[in-house]
Parts: sequence; structure tokens; C-alpha cells
Amino acid sequence: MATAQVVSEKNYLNESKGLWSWLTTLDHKRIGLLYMVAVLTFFLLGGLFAMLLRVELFAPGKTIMDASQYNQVMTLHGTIMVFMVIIPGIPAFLGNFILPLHIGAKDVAFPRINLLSWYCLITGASIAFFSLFKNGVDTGWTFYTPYSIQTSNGTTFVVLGAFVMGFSSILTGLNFIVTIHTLRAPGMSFWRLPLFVWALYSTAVIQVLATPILAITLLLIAAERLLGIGIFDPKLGGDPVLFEHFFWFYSHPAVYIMILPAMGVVSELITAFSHKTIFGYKAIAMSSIGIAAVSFFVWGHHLFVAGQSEVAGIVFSFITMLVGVPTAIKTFNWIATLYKGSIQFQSPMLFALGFLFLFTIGGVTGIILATIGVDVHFHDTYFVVAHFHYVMVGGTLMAIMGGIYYWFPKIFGRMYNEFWARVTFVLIFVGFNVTFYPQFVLGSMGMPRRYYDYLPEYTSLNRISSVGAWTIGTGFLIALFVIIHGLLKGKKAEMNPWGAKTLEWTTSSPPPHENFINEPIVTAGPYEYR
Amino acid sequence: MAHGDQNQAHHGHHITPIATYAKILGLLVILTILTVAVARPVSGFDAGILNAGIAFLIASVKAAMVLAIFMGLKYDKKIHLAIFISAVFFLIVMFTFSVLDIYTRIHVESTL
Amino acid sequence: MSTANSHSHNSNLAHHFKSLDQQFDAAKLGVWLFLATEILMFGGLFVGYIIFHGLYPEMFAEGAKHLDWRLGATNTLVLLLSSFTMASGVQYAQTNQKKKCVTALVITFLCGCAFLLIKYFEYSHKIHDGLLPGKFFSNHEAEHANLAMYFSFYFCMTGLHASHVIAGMCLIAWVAVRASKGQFNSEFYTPVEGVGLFWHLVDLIWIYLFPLLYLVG
Amino acid sequence: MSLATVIASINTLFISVVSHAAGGSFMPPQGTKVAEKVDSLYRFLAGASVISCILVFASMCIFAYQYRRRPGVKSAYISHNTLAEFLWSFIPFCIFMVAFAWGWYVYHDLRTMPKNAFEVHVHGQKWNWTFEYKSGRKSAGELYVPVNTPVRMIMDSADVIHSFYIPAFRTKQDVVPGRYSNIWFDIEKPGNYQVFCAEYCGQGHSAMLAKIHALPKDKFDEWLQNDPYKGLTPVQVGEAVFKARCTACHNATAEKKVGPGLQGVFGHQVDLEGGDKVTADENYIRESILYPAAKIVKGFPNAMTPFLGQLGEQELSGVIEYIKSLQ
Repeated sequence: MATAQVVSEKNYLNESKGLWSWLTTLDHKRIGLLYMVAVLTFFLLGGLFAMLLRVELFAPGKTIMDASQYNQVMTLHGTIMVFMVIIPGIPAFLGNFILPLHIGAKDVAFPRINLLSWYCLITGASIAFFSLFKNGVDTGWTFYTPYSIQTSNGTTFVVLGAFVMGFSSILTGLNFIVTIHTLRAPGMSFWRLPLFVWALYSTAVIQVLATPILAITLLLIAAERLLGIGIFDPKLGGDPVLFEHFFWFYSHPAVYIMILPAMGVVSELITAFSHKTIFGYKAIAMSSIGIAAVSFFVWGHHLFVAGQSEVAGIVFSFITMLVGVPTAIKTFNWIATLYKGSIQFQSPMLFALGFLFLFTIGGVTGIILATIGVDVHFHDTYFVVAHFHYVMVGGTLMAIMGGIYYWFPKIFGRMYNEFWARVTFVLIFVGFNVTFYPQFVLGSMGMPRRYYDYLPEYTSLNRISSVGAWTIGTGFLIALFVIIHGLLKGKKAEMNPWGAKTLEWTTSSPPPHENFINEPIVTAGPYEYR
Repeated sequence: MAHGDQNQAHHGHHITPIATYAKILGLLVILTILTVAVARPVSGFDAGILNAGIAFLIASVKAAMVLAIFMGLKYDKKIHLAIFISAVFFLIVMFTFSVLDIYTRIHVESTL
Repeated sequence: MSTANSHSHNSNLAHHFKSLDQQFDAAKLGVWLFLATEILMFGGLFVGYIIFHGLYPEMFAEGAKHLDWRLGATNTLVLLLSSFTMASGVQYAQTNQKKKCVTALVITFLCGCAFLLIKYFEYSHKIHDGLLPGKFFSNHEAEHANLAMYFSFYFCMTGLHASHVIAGMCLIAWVAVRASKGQFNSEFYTPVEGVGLFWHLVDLIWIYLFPLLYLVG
Repeated sequence: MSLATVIASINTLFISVVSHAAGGSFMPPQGTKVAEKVDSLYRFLAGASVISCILVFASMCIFAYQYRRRPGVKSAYISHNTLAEFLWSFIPFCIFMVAFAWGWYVYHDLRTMPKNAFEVHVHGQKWNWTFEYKSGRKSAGELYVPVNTPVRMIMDSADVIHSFYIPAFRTKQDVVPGRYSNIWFDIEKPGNYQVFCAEYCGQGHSAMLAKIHALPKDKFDEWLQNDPYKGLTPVQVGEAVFKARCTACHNATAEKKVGPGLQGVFGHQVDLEGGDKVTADENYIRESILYPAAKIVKGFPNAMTPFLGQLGEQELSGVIEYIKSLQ
């Protein structure tokens, strides 16, 4: 689709050396890798906490920790995974690296702000972790008032940490929107953008328009704790349900910050490994925008039983159903892309197919939960836990893994070990279903979420779930070794090992400092497999 | 060479005369005086529940003038206007749905 | 893009842009997006304010009585004037009038000082009367049980606004220094333009804060 | 390709489990008429989900196998098909609308409070439920209600948000402090039903349980008239109260839980936060129950809710006597 590039000896990795050159880099590719290191570290930490939770839940009663420790570990797991892993995961790591390459730009529009947003993430995370020295935090990642006003001092730090991390997210989104608008290569019209870019664009819109509300909400929680302002405190005339409105006005769109980029990655993977043009390009691109827009109207389904009015509940249930439509379009279009393709099953494709499988289950259970009459039973039970793990882990993390393997040769200029990568897929995929499918059943039986202890009749399913969790854990550990091994010992990668058509594959692996030696000139769409 | 949407002419940036700015400032001052004049605590003028509405309306007219002339949205690219409108729009969405809940709640009384 | 390379010697042009125009467009788009986030962040407080105003109108009426509308109105005029000088400053930068540009920016900065000074008098008066947010509230003449909440809103909204005034003044000082060094001209005045937009937003928010807090009772 | 067969076999396994779930057989036995309505809606949703999942998974597996890469076979170039895309957005849309309308109908039943219902007040506080009847009768952790009578619960919370959840009735409602919330049910058969707190409320969240005992009308009236502590010694009264109200946080042994274990406390020195010491006499225990923040035992958080106004004098002195008996 574009003119072939001259291969250069120098690339962004060996262009300058030393830790300092990395910590002060303005190159979007290096910043992407900084994000990778940060996100993977946080992921290991959050994963470790998940393992501890599953050990505790292996048997009813006390297993390894007491209730207050359990609540702290649960809160840490949620906060780390949401604010430090899944939200920055795809956009700030893979997006940062790939977006300018995808549109034929030399860098993002504001390289300094790009670096600043990484430091915001690190600073925010440090502030949040400082809470561990202040009696920890046990509110859950949702900080519901008035509990979060009354509980331990650490809460203030986590809230302020999340506030700072919010700026990381805002600045990344802002940068991406401007980059996509102003830095496209000649000929790269909007309808020639790869679908990953469309997904990042929709995500960025949400990041810019929703995160400020989180910022002010978290500030108000901090003010509530420090000054007792009373806006969310019923004792002082405030309304805790209003806090839930404020919180979910951000946090529901945030769910799409987590999943939209994953959908973008999967669009890339499926078309590349089917060696076939994507089916219904415009429908997929527009459904990303549609999901982003509608996502702002549906937050009330988190409040179906929270004391929100019945009228509001019904309105929110209706609008929530509408989000299902663009999601269905995407799923069916991906399936249709497979039709009459020429499909290969390297590990990125396995993760993409795994995504389709798990995300579909996450999606249909989402519709079940959107149905207000049934949600009254399922709300705040393990059914919900299973549902959002199917979407967040089964969706987003599968896409991250697929994306890492897919772009590995481009990022590091080396190949990973295909056999062991497939092993990680099997372990993660099987382990995932063993962990979370039983949780649908537990939820149906009525086991509420965030329970330290449970009734004896839930024991066997919890055991199965714990064993599954350890299987996933093993899978991710092996994946880590596959990555490190590929990084150090992998064989040299070609410019375009998968035969894919998007722009990043027309430059050398790894790319030079300014991405392309000659500016690419785009003359056709992104997936012209003829 | 066509590329994206950055094909504005090089010296195409709009320049607003200072006199226009001065006129707008004058109008803004007049409107500020008007806001004060129709406020109940100051003049005793009472339009019932409309009081807040009138104050809000005048503020919005002032805001529109600042946006259009001082911030240059009138002559600017439409995308900047679109960004501003979408921010206000989603704010209204948040307000509307929160209010929808709060004002349709059924009040429950204790019967003890 | 015939003009692109002719600018490559320009120290104001970052390596990844092709022309100053492209860079200007990117910067301005970025500033507007940032302003959108500011609008939403303040907007959250406004939404809370309006909802609780609807729930407790008497409390808000009582609270507004404690504020002096004259000081509020003066501050409104000060900020409007500063917006005018700021807009003029940008125009002078656009038209290569360095001296006038610096003067306009300095006046804008001084208006910011005046605003903060008046705010300081207002705050110290409130503190003296014990009209403070939340648990620090200690006014004994309060009729409404939750009057502290009104002052929570008052201090949160004006406090957040004042912090933006301070940030804006720092930015204005920065561009004024750069302007006095002659770093801006009709080709390159992006920083003045961006800071100007931010300052106008600060004015815009005050345009709403003034009637909502001081006048609507 | 072995992968397709692996996926297909996982598929079959999965579908068998899903269809089992689709029958609603994992849900607790239905206790009310509304629960049956919820279950038939759930059966519809689960059925539709299973069918659409099978559709997606089967076509995915078949295509993946059928169109695996073979030398010399090129992929087709199909950019889009408007009719197909319309159909697979419109058909799901119709199903979603059916789900929405049906959900609305069921929700209407769940949330329309019956007139002339038998009313019980529920007080939630960290971490137990207490129930108060208009007759003045109170009970803790055990709710007695008549069968075949609409019962409305009027709920409030003393501290944070709790949620009153009865899986067998397929209903729950958050109990928000600062206002009253309500919920209703009409139990069909006498029996015992589990109540959970479903909104995270801190350390004792998972111990904030209660049981609903549905009694035939005459038995219930008899219970309502009875003095719950008739013929019991103070220690026995205290034990009953302790089991209902205190065990979420305190053990009757020396082992600590959220709060200290209470065996052997009475008559002994207690170390307080801040270095003071106090002897645990009747007054100290009374104060600790009514105003727990007054003296905090060393090494424990200030987590207990005050029980002032929560316990009758008979119950309070019973608890003190019971703690005295734990030696």
C-alpha cells in the first residue's frame, strides 16, 4: 500500500544508550516501552494479589488471611488492575508504539506531554502505594461513600493517586486525538485509517471527556475526608447515590476505554492472519465511535438496586441494550472476515480467536445483566464478577497478549518462541474458563461479591475457580519468560514476518528513530489483500 | 500535496480588530450590570423560580460572546467548536440523568 | 508541501511537524481538548451545585446572603477587563507589535493579582465569621442545619477557580517574558494564543460562578 | 488441524454446562411468585445466549477449519455486505428489545409495593440486621414473617450502604443511610430463606447474614405475641443476643476476630490504645457496647458501631452477664 522503505542500521533501540536516555526520551516508541515495563510490573503485582485472593477463597473461613487483610488485597487487586493495568494497557503501551507507525507519522503530536503522562502514571501509582504505610485501603476500587469517608487514612492517598493517574489517561487521549487529526501521512484519509486507530480514536474521546469527571469526583472524596464537605455524606445532608452517579459517569465509559482498544487489536489480528480484507470496514469503525458515544448514557445500570429511582432504572436498562448492537456488529463482522480467508494459526491469531470466544460470553451475559428484572437478582453477585472478568480478562488481556506477540518482531526486531507462546495460550484460555465459568454458577446460586467468607454449599465451585486461577497465573508467568527469552535470544525478525499490509510493516524491524526513512505516501486502504 | 485536514492557507489566521474586542468588553460590562440589577438580593426584583433561569441565561449570553470573539470560535475551525459543544453536551447528559433519578424517586416514610 | 522545508531551519518547529502551520493547528487542537476537560471538571461541581440547590433552596438563599455581591461584581469586571487585554495581547503578537503585546500581558497579569486580592479579602471575612466548609464551619447564627454544605460548594468552586487563576497567571508571566525577548511574531505566536484561550476559560467559568453563588438566592 | 477439534470439544463441554444453567437449575428454590417470573425471563435470556454463542462459536470453528491456509489458495476479496450487516444488527436489536420489555415487566412486579402489606422495619448496621415490628417486638438476625401475606420491609442504615438480598426471592435493594428504602415479597411456602448483605460494607461484610423464617399465619401470630426471653436466665438471654448481634466481630473464645475474643476478659486488665490500662468490670463492658469509641483495646481498629439505643435494658444486662460467664 505504500512505497517500500530503505532499511537502516540505526534503530530506536540502539540510537542512544543508558537508563537516562530512556527516562528522558521523547520517542513515542521508547515511551511505549516505558509503559510496557510499568504496566507489566503492575500486572504482576495485581496478578499476585489475585492469586492470594483465590488461595483465601479456596475454603470457607480463614485460610491465609483475616477479613481486613482480604479486603485490602481485594481493593489493591481491583485498583491496580483497573487504573494501572487495563486502562493504560493497550492505548498507552501498544497504542503509543503503533499509532504513529499506523498513520505514517514521525511521532505523536506532543512528545513531551507523552512522556509527562508516563510520569503521571508512575507518580500516581506511587502515591496510591504510599497508602500501604497509612493502614492500607479497604474500600474496593469503587470508593463508595459513606464507607470511603469513614475508613482508614490510606484511602485519601489512593484517591489522590488515582486522580494523578487520571491525568495520565487524559493526556494520552488528548495526544492521540491531535495526532490522528494532524499528523496523518499524505493520502492517509480517515477511511484509510487502520481499525486499531479508529478504536484508539474512540477511546481517546472517552478518555478526554469522561476522565475529568472522575478527577473532580476523587477530589471531592478527598475533600470529604479532609474537610467533611458533606456533599456525599448523608449525615450532613449529602447523597451517597449521587456519588455513585458521578463515579459511574466516568467508570462506565472507562469500561470502554478498556475494551475498545482491545477490539481494535483483534480487528488487526483477524485480518492479518486470515490474509483477507476486513469485512465491513466502515461498520466496524463506526461501531467503535457508536460504542464510545452511547457509553456515556448507560452508567445507571450500575445503580439498578442502589436506591436509584425506578424510572431512571428502566431508562438506563433501555439505553444499555442499545450498546449491544454495535458490539454485535463487530463480532459478526470478525466472523465474516474469517469466511473464505486464508487462515494461519500463529499464537496472535489464537489469542484473537480466544478473544472472540470469551468476549462473546462476556457480551451475552452483559445483556442478561442489562435486563433490569433479572439484574435485581444478579447485581453484586459473582455473576457480575464473572461477567466483567470475561470482558476485561477474556477480552482485554487476551488482546494485549495477542498484540504483544503480533507486534513483538516490530518492537524488538526479534521473534519469540512460537511453541511456548501457544502453550501460554492454552494455559490462559483453559485456566480462564475454569476460573470464571464456575463464578457464573456461584452468582446464580446467590453468592454476593467481595465476600471474605462464604456458605459451605459454595465450597466446591470456589475450589475449581481457585485451581483455574493458578493455571492462568502459570500461563502468564510462562508468557513472561517467552517475552524475555525472545527479547534476549530470539532470532532476528524480518521487516514483515506475517505478511500484513498496514504501514508499520513497511519499515524496518525495529523501526528507526523517526519511524520511516522516507515519508510513506498512502494510495489505498489498510487491508488490501488481493 | 493533499494531506489530512491541514490545508489552511499559510497566513489564514484570523485577526480581530482591537475595536471589536473593546465593543465586546462594553457589552459584557453592560450585561454584568444587568445581571446584578435583576438579582433579588440586590434590587428586590422577583420573577419567582425564573430568577435562577434569568441569571443563567444572561451568563450564557456573556459566555457565548467570550467564546465567539475573545476565544475566536466565530472565525475558527469548526472542530474547536465541536470539541466545546461535545464537552457541554456530555455535561448536560450527566446532569439530566442524575436529575432524572433524583426527582423521580419515590419517597419512603417510616411507619413506626 | 512546498513551504515545508523552507521552515526546517526555524528553531520553533519541532522535528516531527512539517510546517509551522501544522504545528499551530496541532497545538490549538490540543489546547481546545484540554479546555474541554476543564469544562467537564468544573462542570461536575456545577452539576452538584444545581442538584443540591434544587433540593435545599432555602439553605442556598441563606448562604448567598453571607456573600458580598459588590465584591463578586467587581471581580467579574476585573476578569472581563483581563480577558479583553489578553485578547488584545494575542492580537498584538499576531501583528508583530512587541511592546504593546508585553503591556497587554502585564495588565492581564495585574488584573489576576487584583482578582486574587479581592478574593483574599472575601476569604478572610468568611474565615473570621466561621463560614467554612464542612467540619470547620463554626458560625452560630446559621438557621439552616446544613449551611456548611453551601460553604463547601463555595470554597470548592471558588478555590478550584482561584487555583486556575494562579496557574493562568504563571502562564501569562511566562509568555510575557518570552514576548519581551521578542520570541513571538506573526509566524509563531502559539504559546500566547494557547495561554489566552486558557485565561478566557477561567473568565468564562467565573461568569457562571458569580450569579450562581452571589446572586441566586 | 488439531486446534479446531480442541476448540470444538471445549465448545461441546461448555454448551452442555450452559444449557444446564439455562434451565435455571443453579438458582436457589423459588420462594415467591415473582421469583418464578424472574426465572422464566432468565430462561429466555439464557436460551437466547446459548443459541447465539453456538452460532458464533460454530461458525468460527467451521470457518477456521475450512479456510485454513493451503498452498495456492488465495483469500477472497469481500469488502462488505450491507444486507448481512443490517440483519445481524437488526435481529439482535429485536431480541434486546424483547429482553428489555420483559425485564421492565418483571421489574415492575418486583418494585411495586403492595398496598396493605404487613410492614417490618429493617435496621442495617455494621454488621448485622435487626428487625422491628409495629407490635414493638424486635429480633436480630432472624426475621419471622407470615406466609401468603405480602410483606413490605422498610429499611434504614445506621452507618454505610448495605444491601438486603434474598436469593430465593430474586430480589435485593441497597439500604442507603439517611433515607428509607423498601422491598417486598409474598412467600408461598413456610420455610427458611437466606439473607445476605450484597453491598460491600467492610470487615464483617460476608458475616452480615440473616435468616427469614416464614411461618403459617397462626404460628406467626403466636410468635409475635410471645416474649422472646420468657423463662430464660439473664445469661441465656445474653447468649441469644450475642449469637445474633456480636458474632460477626467477636468470638466467645479467646481467639480474636475483628474485635477481641471475649473469653476471660471480665475481671482482667485490658491494655488500651495510648498506653492506659483498665479493669474490665460491668461498667467498662457497658460503655464498650454503648460507646465503643470511648476506649479502644490496644491493637484493634476503632471499627465497632455504637449500640446505644439498639438494645433493651434486659438484653444489655444479659450480654454483660453472658460475657461474665465466659471464663
